Amino acid sequence: MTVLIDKSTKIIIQGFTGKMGTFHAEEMIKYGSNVVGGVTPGKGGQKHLDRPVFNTVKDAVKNTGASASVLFVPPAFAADSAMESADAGIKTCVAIVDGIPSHDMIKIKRYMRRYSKNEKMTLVGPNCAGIISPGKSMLGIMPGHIYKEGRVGIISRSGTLGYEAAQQMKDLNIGVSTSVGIGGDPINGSSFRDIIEKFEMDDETDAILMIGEIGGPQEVAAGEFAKENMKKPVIGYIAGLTAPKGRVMGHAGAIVSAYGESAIEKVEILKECGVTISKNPSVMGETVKSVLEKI
Amino acid sequence: MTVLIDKSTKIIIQGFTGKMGTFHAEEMIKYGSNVVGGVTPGKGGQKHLDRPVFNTVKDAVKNTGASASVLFVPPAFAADSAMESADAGIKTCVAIVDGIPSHDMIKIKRYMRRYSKNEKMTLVGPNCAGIISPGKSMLGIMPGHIYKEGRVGIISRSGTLGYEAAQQMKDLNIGVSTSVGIGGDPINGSSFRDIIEKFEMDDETDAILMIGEIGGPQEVAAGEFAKENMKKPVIGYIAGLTAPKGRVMGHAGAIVSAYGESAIEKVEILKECGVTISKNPSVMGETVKSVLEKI
Amino acid sequence: MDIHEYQAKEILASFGVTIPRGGIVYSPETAENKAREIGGSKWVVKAQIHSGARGKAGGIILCNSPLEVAQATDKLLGKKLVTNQTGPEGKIVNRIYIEEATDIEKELYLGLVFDRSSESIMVVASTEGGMSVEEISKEKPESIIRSKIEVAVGIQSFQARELAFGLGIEPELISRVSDTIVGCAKAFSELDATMVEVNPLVISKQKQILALDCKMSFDNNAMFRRNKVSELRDKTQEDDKEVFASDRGLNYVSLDGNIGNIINGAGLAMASMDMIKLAGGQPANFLDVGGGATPEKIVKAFKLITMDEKVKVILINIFAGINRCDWVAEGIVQALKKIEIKVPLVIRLAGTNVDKGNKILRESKIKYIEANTLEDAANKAVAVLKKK
Amino acid sequence: MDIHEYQAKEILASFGVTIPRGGIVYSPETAENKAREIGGSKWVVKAQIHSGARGKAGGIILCNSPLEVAQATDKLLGKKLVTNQTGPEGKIVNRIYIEEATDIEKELYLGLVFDRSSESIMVVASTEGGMSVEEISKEKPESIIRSKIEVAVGIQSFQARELAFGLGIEPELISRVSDTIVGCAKAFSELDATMVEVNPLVISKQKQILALDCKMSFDNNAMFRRNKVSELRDKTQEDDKEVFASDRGLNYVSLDGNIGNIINGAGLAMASMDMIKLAGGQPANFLDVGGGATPEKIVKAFKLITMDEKVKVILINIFAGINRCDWVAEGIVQALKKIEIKVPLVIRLAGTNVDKGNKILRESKIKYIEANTLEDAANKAVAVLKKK
Repeated sequence: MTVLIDKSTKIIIQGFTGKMGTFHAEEMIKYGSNVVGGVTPGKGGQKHLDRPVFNTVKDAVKNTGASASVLFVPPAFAADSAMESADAGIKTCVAIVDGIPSHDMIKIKRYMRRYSKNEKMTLVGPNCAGIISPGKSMLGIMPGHIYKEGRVGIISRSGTLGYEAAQQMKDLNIGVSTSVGIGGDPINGSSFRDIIEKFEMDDETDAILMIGEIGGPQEVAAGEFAKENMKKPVIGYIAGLTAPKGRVMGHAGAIVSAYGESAIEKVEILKECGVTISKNPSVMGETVKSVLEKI
Repeated sequence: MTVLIDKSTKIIIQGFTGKMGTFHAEEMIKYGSNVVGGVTPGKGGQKHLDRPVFNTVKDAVKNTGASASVLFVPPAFAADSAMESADAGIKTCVAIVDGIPSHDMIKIKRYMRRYSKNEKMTLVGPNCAGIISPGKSMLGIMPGHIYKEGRVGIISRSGTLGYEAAQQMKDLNIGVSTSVGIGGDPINGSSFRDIIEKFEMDDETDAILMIGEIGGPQEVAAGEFAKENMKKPVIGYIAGLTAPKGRVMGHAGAIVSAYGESAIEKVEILKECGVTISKNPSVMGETVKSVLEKI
Repeated sequence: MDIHEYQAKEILASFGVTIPRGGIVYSPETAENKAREIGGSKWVVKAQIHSGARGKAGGIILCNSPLEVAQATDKLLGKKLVTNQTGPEGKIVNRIYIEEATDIEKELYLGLVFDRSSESIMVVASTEGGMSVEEISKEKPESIIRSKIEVAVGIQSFQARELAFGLGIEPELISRVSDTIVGCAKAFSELDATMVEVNPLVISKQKQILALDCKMSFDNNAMFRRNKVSELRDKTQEDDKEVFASDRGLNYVSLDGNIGNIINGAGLAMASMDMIKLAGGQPANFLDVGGGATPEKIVKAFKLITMDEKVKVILINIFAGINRCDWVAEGIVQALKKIEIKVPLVIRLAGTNVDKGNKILRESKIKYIEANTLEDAANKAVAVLKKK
Repeated sequence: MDIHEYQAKEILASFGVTIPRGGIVYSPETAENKAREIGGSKWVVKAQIHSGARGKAGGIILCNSPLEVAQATDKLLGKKLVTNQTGPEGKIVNRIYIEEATDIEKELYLGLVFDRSSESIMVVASTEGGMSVEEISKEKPESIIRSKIEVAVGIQSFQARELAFGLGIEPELISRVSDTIVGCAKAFSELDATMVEVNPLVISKQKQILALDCKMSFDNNAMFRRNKVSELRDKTQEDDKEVFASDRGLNYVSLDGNIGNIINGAGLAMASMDMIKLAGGQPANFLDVGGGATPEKIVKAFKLITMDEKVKVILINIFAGINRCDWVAEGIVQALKKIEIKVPLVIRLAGTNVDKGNKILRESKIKYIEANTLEDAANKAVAVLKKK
């Protein structure tokens, strides 16, 4: 999907020289992502994985022309790093990191209001697997080989459930234009609604699979957006049918606290919005297939 | 000018039952402004000047349909009152009050970012004389009778200098569509640029007189906007030719601290933007007249 | 992270909220003196457990003398209280809060939570204090008023005032109720809370505004910068297995069924549980071992699952990404050398090197049932249960 | 409102900024002991006046013994220091700050002000510490780096870090320089400052990061909520006439000319002064009596103007709005009964009831020159001066 990343997208790694940053940078490079360098404050001027290290994101952007970044920094510093990339002119930033305080996420959102819509960075995550445009570029930590190149967009709160979907689709010979993991936290950088809009505008995407969960208003907001504004078909699955009310199910965001946030309620509302529901997580691929056949 | 106030605009007074609020509410009513009530927390349910008093702006808006308000509250509470009116759905709020801390003004601006452009209130002031559309409505503390009805817009940081201009114009038989006092503080609710744009769109205004001062970037920003986007002629005067650098001249905002902020520099830049400059404050009316004759 | 009523009240008091005089005791011996120290002629003895609805469960006792206070303390200490929030196993009472009794004129509800739609903090208030917010929503929804705090500037006086007027407070008390609301909002913002609930907030006959009961929860992710709050954690109030899990970096929620789960990823875990239910079974737990699924994590997960006597079958479902199925299989084999599992085991591997992984498992000495898809795994787990 | 160097440093220290050891003294007798108390072998004796550039004016003396400290203190106390910021009259030294001398390796500049364009707080830093920011702007503009603090969230670490790296700080010292910047930014935000300037911020030979000199100004409008800061006001450092004016609600700025002004409204006052200059005269002051221009204010304004011996003619220019010219005229007449004015008086009234007002003045016994327009008033004031 050209709206987020492409083969040519220049990528930097924030927290480049750390263990996590190094490992996943190597994986991304192997996959073919155009990683042009990274940032570790205090190590500016060094080389790492044959690429330059910078002290600040601004330096990195100035010297490499990077427009995308991925954060491998500890949760306590993640909000600061995200704001740094927004301020340095990064267009797409993926926060893999799990455990950012909710108050910090809200802070990032308030900070970003200083930018006009055109100059505002798209933050994806936190607590997510990242973005992959199969065959083009990977900005995240997913196993690239399970994604077949193709024309279905995936948006998922969960990492592994997104993998499950990609694998099911690959087994049915269905490819993916871009898969975006928006993360399992209660407040995230980009919502289903934000990303689904990008897919609607993307001429490399024919249909969108939206993998939601219990808790929060995002799936419904995206469904309503789809009903009002979208021409492309949307397929949905909502995990957490068996989750008891008031308990957090692994993801900090997966807690039912209001009407419309349980799996059954979300499914009902999405159906009304014209979303085709995958009746269980074993048939996400098949459901996508049946929808594609009708286009 | 219909974009801010009109004969029918329903007005409430915040700080209605206080001495200042009472005095100026009476003046506004005498002038013909459509004052429909006011707010004094704890006095809700009473009547004042034959009009209802409410505890909150929300109550007042709900019960009267008011869309404009004017603040007569002490400076320590002014920011809170301005945010209250923004949140209650008021469209135009005039803060007459002098002495609001700068940090509070910045806070109001950050608070207002929660509203989309269409639902965002226009805050005029603080430390200003308010708004008058001669013959229609007065939302402020100016002497209404010195303004003749007509088709020239006035924007002024200073109250009395705005009066001076209106009087000079009246003496030359030139009328005013609307006069907006944006106030003399370093950070104000609406800038020259904000208001001049409204005048450009107003079909009851033919030309605009902009009365500026030393200090700050606003006059230049408005001049640049006029150069790029405006068809109507702009006449300008900048007070403070004799003001020494680094001293605050009465208005907290009248201090020269950067290039382009002295009177001479501002005049030069405005001229380059196509603004006709009134060479001294005694000939503001004549300068307007000469421009109008050329239209 | 939850804290006790008395801890929450102390926090609120430091933000300018008025609370009744009171003190904490750990034994009946000290209770009598504490009551005298607090003074007055009536006291409330309150069991401190991490749960609301303690009154109905007998956890709150009104006393008319210091002797009665001591007796009530004796009665409650060490007892397990079962409320509609604790689950059937209840929670143990280790701490007793003794408080002067309040002459209540009016009970209000005040709560603060995140609002995920507007990404701000929502204040919820109601005239119907004393009931749970769920009950209020059902029975008196029209009594609920709300206000969204703009996080960029914090709560504003006008918002607190609007809420106070909305609650029908008399003019003389508006500013004191407003101050209480502002205090709660500041506590929420400044301490990384995720929930602050004062229920009831009361107006006493003496026209005091008092936080009579209070619950607070905090963002675990922010505890690195909230040392004082972290210290308030009372593990005796938490589920043993959940404490074991969280101390070991596992995401675990105890449930009522009998099929134990070990899964990597929260979404996949929820989906697997959904499949179990669709197949006619009931999950005994939610357990996410994280993206990595290292042998160490799997050992810990087995230990945790075997602590739960309800579990009659274990279902392992791992989607291997960056880690590979062969590594995961090795990990399972190693883990099962260290831990003896007495119930049937269903294993589904997927993702990178799945064939290698399944081969390793088949060639090991592990007794297990192999499954291929999410559906297959759930069906086999349920089937093996029925066979027994 | 400005404060002294030592007060500003104490504030910064409370926000985690490191400052050299030092103490304040008011007499030479205590200076020697204070130096011993501070310790070390070299001291700097610094005259505390509300002005920078004290070094060039002899206000800062390096001493090698406690005795020298006492001598230097004796020399400076009570002296009037004239710097390029004080004006020719200088400022009196009433307080002396004694500080351990610092081995300077590098001098940096750090300043914070409001940025009116972006309505945020701007941090300005430069490698060229020790010079004034105006000098740096002229001579080394390329050394200046800036960062805008987003007020909705406060300063972020990355901004402080960017500035520190931008200053070429070595990696080991980055976090300490960043902390200093964050401390200054917090002081600015939390205390309603309008300016914080640390110049120089030094790196000592011992690799300490020290605020060696500091100036802070505060928003007068916010002093109602900043009691501790308000208490730091030192009126001996302010212009007598300006203190007199501000205590009486008048806006007054002392200037170098000889035409005194009494005007209502700051904009009109600036415009009147401009007219005076265009007419060939020089204003002695800026004086705005406020929108009301009540008789009381006019009496006070006359008192203030007559304190200034430079004034050779007084120009009154009042545009009456809600208040009316007849009231203003009555006010002037009453004021002149109480105060004797020895210099010529030019009065221009405009606005509501101007004819009535002029009639009252004409019929009174006041000796004055009537003017009709801004221009007329300025011309007449200048003309009467030339006649003398």
